[in-house]
Amino acid sequence: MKFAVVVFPGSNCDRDMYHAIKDGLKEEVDLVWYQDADLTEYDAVLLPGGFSYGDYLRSGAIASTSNIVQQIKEAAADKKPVLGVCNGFQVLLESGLLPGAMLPNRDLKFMCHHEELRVENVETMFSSEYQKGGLIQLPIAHGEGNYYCDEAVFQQLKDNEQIVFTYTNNPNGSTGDIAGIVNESGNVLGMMPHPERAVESLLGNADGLRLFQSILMYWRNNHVIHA
Amino acid sequence: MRKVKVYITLKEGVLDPQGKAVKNSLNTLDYANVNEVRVGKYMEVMMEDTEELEAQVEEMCEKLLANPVIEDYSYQIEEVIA
Amino acid sequence: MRKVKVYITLKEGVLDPQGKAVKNSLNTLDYANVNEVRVGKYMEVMMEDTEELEAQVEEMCEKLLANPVIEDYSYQIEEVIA
Amino acid sequence: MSSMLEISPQEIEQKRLYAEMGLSDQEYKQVVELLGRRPNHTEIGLFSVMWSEHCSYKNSKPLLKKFPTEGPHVLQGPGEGAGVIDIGDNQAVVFKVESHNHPSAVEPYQGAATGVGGIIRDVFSMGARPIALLNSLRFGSLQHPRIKYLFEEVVRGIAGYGNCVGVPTVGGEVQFDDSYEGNPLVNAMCVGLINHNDIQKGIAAGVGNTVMYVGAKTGRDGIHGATFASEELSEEAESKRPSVQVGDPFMEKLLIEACLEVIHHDALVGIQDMGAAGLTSSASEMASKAGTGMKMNLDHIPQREKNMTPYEMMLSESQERMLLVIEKGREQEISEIFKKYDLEAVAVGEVIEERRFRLLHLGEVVADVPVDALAEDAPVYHQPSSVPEYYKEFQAMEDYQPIFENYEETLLQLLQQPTIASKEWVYDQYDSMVQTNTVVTPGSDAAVLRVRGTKKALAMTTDCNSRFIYLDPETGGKIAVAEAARNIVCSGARPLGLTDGLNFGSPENPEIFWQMEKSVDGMSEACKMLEAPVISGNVSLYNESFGKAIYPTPIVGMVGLVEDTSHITRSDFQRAGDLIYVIGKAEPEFGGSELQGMLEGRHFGKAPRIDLVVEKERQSSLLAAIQAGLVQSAHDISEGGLAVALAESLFGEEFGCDVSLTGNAAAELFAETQSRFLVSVRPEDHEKWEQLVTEAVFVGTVNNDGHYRLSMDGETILDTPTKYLKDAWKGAIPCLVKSKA
Ligand SMILES: Nc1ncnc2c1ncn2[C@@H]1O[C@H](COP(=O)(O)OP(=O)(O)O)[C@@H](O)[C@H]1O
Ligand SMILES: [Mg+2]
Repeated sequence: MKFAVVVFPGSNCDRDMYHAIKDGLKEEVDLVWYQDADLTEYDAVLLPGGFSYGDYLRSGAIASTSNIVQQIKEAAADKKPVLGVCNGFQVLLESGLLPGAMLPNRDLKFMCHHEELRVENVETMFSSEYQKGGLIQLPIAHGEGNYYCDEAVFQQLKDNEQIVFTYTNNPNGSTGDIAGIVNESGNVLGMMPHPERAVESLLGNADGLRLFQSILMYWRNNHVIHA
Repeated sequence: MRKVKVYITLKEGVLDPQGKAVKNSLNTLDYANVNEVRVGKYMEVMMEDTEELEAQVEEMCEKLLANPVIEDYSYQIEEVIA
Repeated sequence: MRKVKVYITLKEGVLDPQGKAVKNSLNTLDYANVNEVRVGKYMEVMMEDTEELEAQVEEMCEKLLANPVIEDYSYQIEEVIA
Repeated sequence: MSSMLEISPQEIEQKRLYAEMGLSDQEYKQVVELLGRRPNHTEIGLFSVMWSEHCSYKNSKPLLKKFPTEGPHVLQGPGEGAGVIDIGDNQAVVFKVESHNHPSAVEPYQGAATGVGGIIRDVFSMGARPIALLNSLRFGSLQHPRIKYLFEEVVRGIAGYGNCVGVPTVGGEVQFDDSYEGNPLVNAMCVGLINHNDIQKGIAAGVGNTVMYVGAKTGRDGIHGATFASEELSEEAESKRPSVQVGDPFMEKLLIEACLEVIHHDALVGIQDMGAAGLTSSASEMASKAGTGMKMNLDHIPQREKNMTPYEMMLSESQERMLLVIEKGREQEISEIFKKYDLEAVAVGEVIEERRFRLLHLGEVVADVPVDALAEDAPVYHQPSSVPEYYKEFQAMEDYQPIFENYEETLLQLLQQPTIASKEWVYDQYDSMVQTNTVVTPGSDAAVLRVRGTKKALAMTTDCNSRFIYLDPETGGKIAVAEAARNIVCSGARPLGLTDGLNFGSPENPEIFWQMEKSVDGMSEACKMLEAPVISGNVSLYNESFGKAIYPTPIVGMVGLVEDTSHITRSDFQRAGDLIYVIGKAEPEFGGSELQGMLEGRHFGKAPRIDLVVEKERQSSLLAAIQAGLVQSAHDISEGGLAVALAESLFGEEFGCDVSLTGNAAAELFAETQSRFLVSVRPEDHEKWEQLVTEAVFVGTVNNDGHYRLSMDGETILDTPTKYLKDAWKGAIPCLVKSKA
């Protein structure tokens, strides 16, 4: 399976994502600069964390106006897995691939530590390797991770089971304790916690690896067997 | 040349953590008569005049300057005398 | 009740990285006629009227709302009809 | 706008305008002699910044010579952007500390942020990828609203910049003391990783080669910042304040990536960041080091503001700018690389044979001075020193013995002293994990980062107990280095070397100069004994406000090598049932201790003794035991003594302990006797451990019952829930910050 990690000016978790795939998952992966990307040759698209365009104006806003977003939308329409982590999630929100928006953390501070998450939905291509209702630990590192959506959208997210991860101890004020959501067709996941920072026990936590393994399982089931 | 003043405010109903913090600080600084603070953005955009300036400003706000999920915008266009 | 609108802008000569990034982005979006963008803050403060409201607002700006080392401020006081 | 050009050389001399720029009459005369004529306004500006303490080290040079700077593994000692030490496998570690005290006192957020930006540029201009940031902060008491504001904004500024550029902030220290009330300290350290063959130098070699400018445009920011940094803070300095420098971490991130790409290009000859004194220092130093000269056409300098004068351009301290020298004719190739990152590289000058620094503006030569005169010929002063009265008094005092009633109450209060209390409120705001190498995150003795693709790891820490240095600079200087090394060793690493940040008051005050001299002596001796050469550093003098100097604060930033990631050790106890040992006997030493400060509200008397031979022996045997796999946790005993160290080791997993001690209770619990360690060991390893570390004394066991239990001569004097102590320790700083005084 071949992954693309899209690098925007100011992305800074791009290499971490790259290593998570290459050394953790042991699959093929390229860092793709936002300007000269051709995403059609990849099986999955990963939008890494960081501060694209310095998070100026609103986090993810400026990146969401770049040309590559059109290609990301096409990849999503082709039902390829698209994962946005942290700033990547913010880009997905700003470009309308996922509903809602980000506000500054409730306490207005950047925060970086491990948080406990509950896996709400294991029926997605990103979470099948977890247990439903299971508790996992993932690092967070953000200043604007306070997920906001209005009542109607929240109801929809619940009804369609689009909420994949919630915080057990909401650190930032997110609506409904939301830590990660998928789009309606289930192939675009945005999440604030960093699974790519949790793929090896040397760094104290490997709970994130199963997320990538889920993607790989999904892809194998759909491609390798039929090939 | 025109100076476009753009005001971006959070939609009503959207919680404003920053505004709340500012309000609390003001209250502790003994400004007890402050009831609410909302924090938004103020931008000054200098741009060459065009025929459809207003339509363009409108579009810029929609596309980039404001996020319609959480924000409202308004603007004023001023003449700049060089 | 009064609504005080406070505008905070960076002092002239102080670098505005945010404004620069927004300007570049607008230019790439094909708004070639945008020459400069400066990003500041806009606050709406709802407060009970007092005798020396203006002096109070002035003081609030100096003390908390603006950072006088790098920012300028201005404000407008409006009547709110309940 | 200042029409500085109009000021004539005569006026500068007659009105002594040079004095306002920080040059003395004697220095002005020296400039006239060097030039063979009176300098014009731009030229005197060049001299004033290059001859400031910040750039020339004119007062500190004689002291810096004392530091041991060599070692078999030192690839680059002091002199370049940052020092470089070999770590094997063709890799090396690069690091340096830098102060940003004065800017942070004026505008704490931007001051701290640009301090971080500056030190990162020092590291990547060497060709290294920045992999970690640390800091060392000093503030007055958090009781004051202004101090709270400074503290909060400085932390926010460090976070704002470091998080955005994507370099993890993995460690540091914060201390609070009244001496820093008007003059906070903000020192930042950056660590980078490099392959030997990528090491760059800031040289302008090759006559005819092109000088290129890249990065942010030049504005009127921080003009005379270097001079400002070399002056006392006063009301007057406030009003002289140059326009504040604002950092753009996004620009910095682009510069890092672009420059690290450019260093692999064979057209690159030299690269240096524009730090203090901006274009002036980077350009003149690059030429001076290469034995060449440089000609620059200021019309080509990218400018952010209109009508900038040569004086303003040369003295501006706008951030995020780099200067490159590249082979003539290959400008295009270099520009292409920068263009990918939306950066413009502009040719602004040329390397010339004549060893002069020549500036052109609007078709005229606006400055023409011998290049070495700027970078090399700055005067050097041997300031007089004299032993301060206070020191004589302190030395003559009887040993101070604390008087307190309740052990639990005293421990609880100590744990809440801001200097001891948990710094989680601080480091939670820093992204400590980005780049996914951080094995030991903030909260342990030293941070540890693995070196990807190898078995190795790097341990790093910043330390300086300025109270001891105030009481006795020579002993305190030794302690600062030894304590840093202790933290490194506790993590399972061998010290490689250190960077120093010398923060002092005015060197023109003989008593302050004595403090500088003595602490450098003490530090140098410890460096030699512990085999940790000084490979880089920074000097920040004139840290005084309203005539009062800060405590002498020579910060030590140390890096160590962990040979195998399996050696990585933390300060937290790991398992119930493990045996607790103490290395080193407590003495009733309380001068400069946290307990003294807490009970008396000030520090006085003698600093604790330190024997560097004993220090070295204990560090070596502890490290050997760690490498032999015999150590579960190791923590140095520092502020607050054994009682605090024990509490800290329990907090992670909220373990309990049963510890029995004998002797002088106050000393056993709270003395800050040097060269001591708290270690836990698996029961099955105890024989091997005791054979290897013969000095270790068994004091008790770790248990699961969540109670801190301690007895003295058989009598239980502490029996407190760990959680209760931990909550107090964790809550102290958030509580102080939130309360509005
Ligand atoms: N300003 C800071 N930035 C980051 N980490 C910090 C800071 N201050 C303290 N820490 C972290 O908190 C822990 C305890 O600090 P400290 O009490 O100074 O330790 P020690 O006495 O062992 O040097 C260390 O891991 C340190 O890195
Ligand atoms: Mg320690």
